[in-house]
Amino acid sequence: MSARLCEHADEAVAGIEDGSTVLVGGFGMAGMPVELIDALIRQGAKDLTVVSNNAGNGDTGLAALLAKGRVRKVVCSFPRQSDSYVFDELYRSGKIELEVVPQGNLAERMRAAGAGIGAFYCPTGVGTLLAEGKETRVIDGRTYVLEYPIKGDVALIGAHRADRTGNLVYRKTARNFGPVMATAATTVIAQVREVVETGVLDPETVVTPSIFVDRVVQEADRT
Amino acid sequence: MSARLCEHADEAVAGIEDGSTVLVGGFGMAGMPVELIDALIRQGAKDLTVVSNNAGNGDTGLAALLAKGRVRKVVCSFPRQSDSYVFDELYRSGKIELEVVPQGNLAERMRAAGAGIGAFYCPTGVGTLLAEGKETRVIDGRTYVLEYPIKGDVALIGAHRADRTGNLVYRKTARNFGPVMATAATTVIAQVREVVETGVLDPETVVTPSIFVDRVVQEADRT
Amino acid sequence: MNRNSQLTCGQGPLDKHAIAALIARDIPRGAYVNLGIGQPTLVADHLPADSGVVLHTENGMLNMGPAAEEGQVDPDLTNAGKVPVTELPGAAYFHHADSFAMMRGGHLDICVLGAFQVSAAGDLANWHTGAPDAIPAVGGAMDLAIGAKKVFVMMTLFAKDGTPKLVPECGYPLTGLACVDRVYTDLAVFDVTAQGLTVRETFGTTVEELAGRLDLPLRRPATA
Amino acid sequence: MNRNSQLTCGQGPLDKHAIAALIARDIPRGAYVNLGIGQPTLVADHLPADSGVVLHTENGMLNMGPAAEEGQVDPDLTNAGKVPVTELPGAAYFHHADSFAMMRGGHLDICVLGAFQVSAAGDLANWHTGAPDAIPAVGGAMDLAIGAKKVFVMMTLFAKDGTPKLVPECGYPLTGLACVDRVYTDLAVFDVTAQGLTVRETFGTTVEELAGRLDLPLRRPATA
Repeated sequence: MSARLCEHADEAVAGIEDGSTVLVGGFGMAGMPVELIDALIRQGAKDLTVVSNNAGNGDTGLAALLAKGRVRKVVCSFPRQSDSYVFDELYRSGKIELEVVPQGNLAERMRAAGAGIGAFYCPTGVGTLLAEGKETRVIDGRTYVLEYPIKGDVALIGAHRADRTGNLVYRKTARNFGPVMATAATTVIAQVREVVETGVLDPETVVTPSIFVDRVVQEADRT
Repeated sequence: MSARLCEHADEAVAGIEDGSTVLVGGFGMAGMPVELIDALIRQGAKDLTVVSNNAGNGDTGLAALLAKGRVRKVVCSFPRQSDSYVFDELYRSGKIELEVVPQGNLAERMRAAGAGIGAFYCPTGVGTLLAEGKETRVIDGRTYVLEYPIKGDVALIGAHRADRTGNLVYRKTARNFGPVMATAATTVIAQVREVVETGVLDPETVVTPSIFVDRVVQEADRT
Repeated sequence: MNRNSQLTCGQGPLDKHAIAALIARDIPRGAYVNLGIGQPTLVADHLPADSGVVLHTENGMLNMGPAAEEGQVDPDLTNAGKVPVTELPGAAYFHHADSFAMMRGGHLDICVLGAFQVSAAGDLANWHTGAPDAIPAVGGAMDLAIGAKKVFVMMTLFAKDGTPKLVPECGYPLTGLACVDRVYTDLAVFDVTAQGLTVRETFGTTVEELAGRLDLPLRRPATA
Repeated sequence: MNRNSQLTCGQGPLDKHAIAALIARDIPRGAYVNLGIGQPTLVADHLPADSGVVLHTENGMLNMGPAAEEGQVDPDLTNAGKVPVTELPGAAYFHHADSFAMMRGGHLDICVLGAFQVSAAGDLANWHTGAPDAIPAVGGAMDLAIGAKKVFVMMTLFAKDGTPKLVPECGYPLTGLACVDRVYTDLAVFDVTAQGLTVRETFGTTVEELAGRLDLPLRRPATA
């Protein structure tokens, strides 16, 4: 179904349930859907599993969600950063679970979820701690680890522009995980800088077609 | 390494060896690299395995390559068309092998080759003739077939524009298999309508980055 | 052409345009839909202009428009049947792996496919007669059959030789197992359910008559 | 900053800029290269302006330019270390799955990574000290280690406490098995070969001296 345009981020995140797996776009701050995360904090869903490349910086965005105690588990490639003190403290005190996933596996496992792939044999991590206990197979003389899809109940992503049907374009390296997460979640919610009339975006340049997008909200400081 | 700009299609296809697996882009005539195929006919490589969505139409392009007896095997999703008489005759007289692959598997198996995936569990074809003898596995209650990558020695693709480093953009549904095949072959040769100076293509709109492209030739009737 | 065929419940058998109109009526507003090659493409002619239905073509496009008329033909813009088509506002292009990921990942709401046979369990046979001299060609049928959220079949209920196409088990090679949700035919519309085949509507015939001609148990809808 | 360090064969130990210059010298014209977070990023400063080397950053870009200077900072344009960077002509952007497919599919010519340890067999340890209170964080290191055609390591040969970082077997948790091709250090450059470690060059030391300090058999290059 076509995307629904929301007036406010609070409307966009309505209905996210306790216990949901939430895919959160962004790589550092680039592409991070900050207004949606803030709205999710207000919305109150708890016991969440968050899948994102990082585990929050400073006191805002993802770190603020963590600080509120809403997140049971983080699945990410790189939790540790210079200012990831909120996560660090929760982790060290045993208040949050962590699954570290190689960044390429994080992306490919979400792609698999979006593409209907049941599992795939992956060359990354063979012989490492992160493949311990996982099935392996030698194919054509090379060893691979079997990896399973990561599917979200919800994806919160940031994009540059949307048209009124939900087609999305991104800008520079803020594209990162957005297009992949948009394929991998049941409900996909996009925060964009600008909503344009349908027909304005060049169809050759659409990166996330509207079929993947459920709700769109324009950033409040741009409306 | 950056792509090499070739003066003529004959230069672009030089060195393709007998016995090669050649991925040929296009869906019907849209995106079909006709000048490269004609050059391959002149070049003379034989005993080829051709991977393409179709098995040639009429007397030109892929059909002409088949008619010359250069192709040992065709891997495709849809060989039979109203004017596929060249293939039909070769097939019925036992002069060519055929592996029919569901169209999505054709695309995904080439993507896997390009992405370093060793094999993947795929929902298509379960319980059908095309999965006979293939390994299956039940994951989360659903049955999947294990599919392996299709890698090319060479890919011949058609695109709309290239810059001098080999970045490619496509046009409308002529995009089809080109971007996937460009990731899946050792040597990727692109026929384009126009070569532009590097910096002219908007980096947001590049579909096949130059890293995948080895040789580029502008169509002769446009030079 | 009979693009204006109206649904004539109770009358029948329906022609292909009337079946297409029936299917179009059942497609929700704003749905993302793939119409298979052949008769299913007729469904597009019966979608209301304001339906918001978005057509997908597996060769890499959403918001595909009608067939190109003379003067509109662009060799770079075709549908899955290689027929020149047009582009609607809100269109997007993507490559084949992305297009089939979209199909196989369960993102299309509905696909409409033709069939040689459909079984009582919803198995579909539509790609291969199995004849020894037939050249097999599957295209995207197997991917659509297992990928779309709902698979609608559009076919005549009986083959030209009078044999039923809705059967206890398919004799032709399968396209997909237990993948069909609903079967639209010239004589009736059937839902494939866990309890068996349910007749939704009949056209110029009755459930009893159909039960006599088909080698299958048929149920009436729960509300009937 | 010492961006102009010259390679001073025979003199040593080299500082990090001189190691970076050495690596830059060995990158072929037009190569597609990923420079890991930290010291490997220094390699970019030593590539000739006309090298045609194309830098990849795993957060989705080819033809990445130098770090952004004041006034150029764009929050939408960073490298894998989240540092604002710039864009060169011929750039392309792509999403994370495509970026890592590029890495894992063997399309990058070279990646340069830092390391805690490298083993004689080319095993790499660079993501985790294994300390009980360490928070593990792998990023894209494992994908780069197994994906690039050639993996170059840039490190000091000895840790601050004097223990060798080129070792018979890694004690730290591994990033990848048998994935390193060449190790650039302050004291020597080593090739990892099927026959063991070969010393390509030394800086202010000799192969014999190094053999005495490392618990490893070292070979001289075949041509030496």
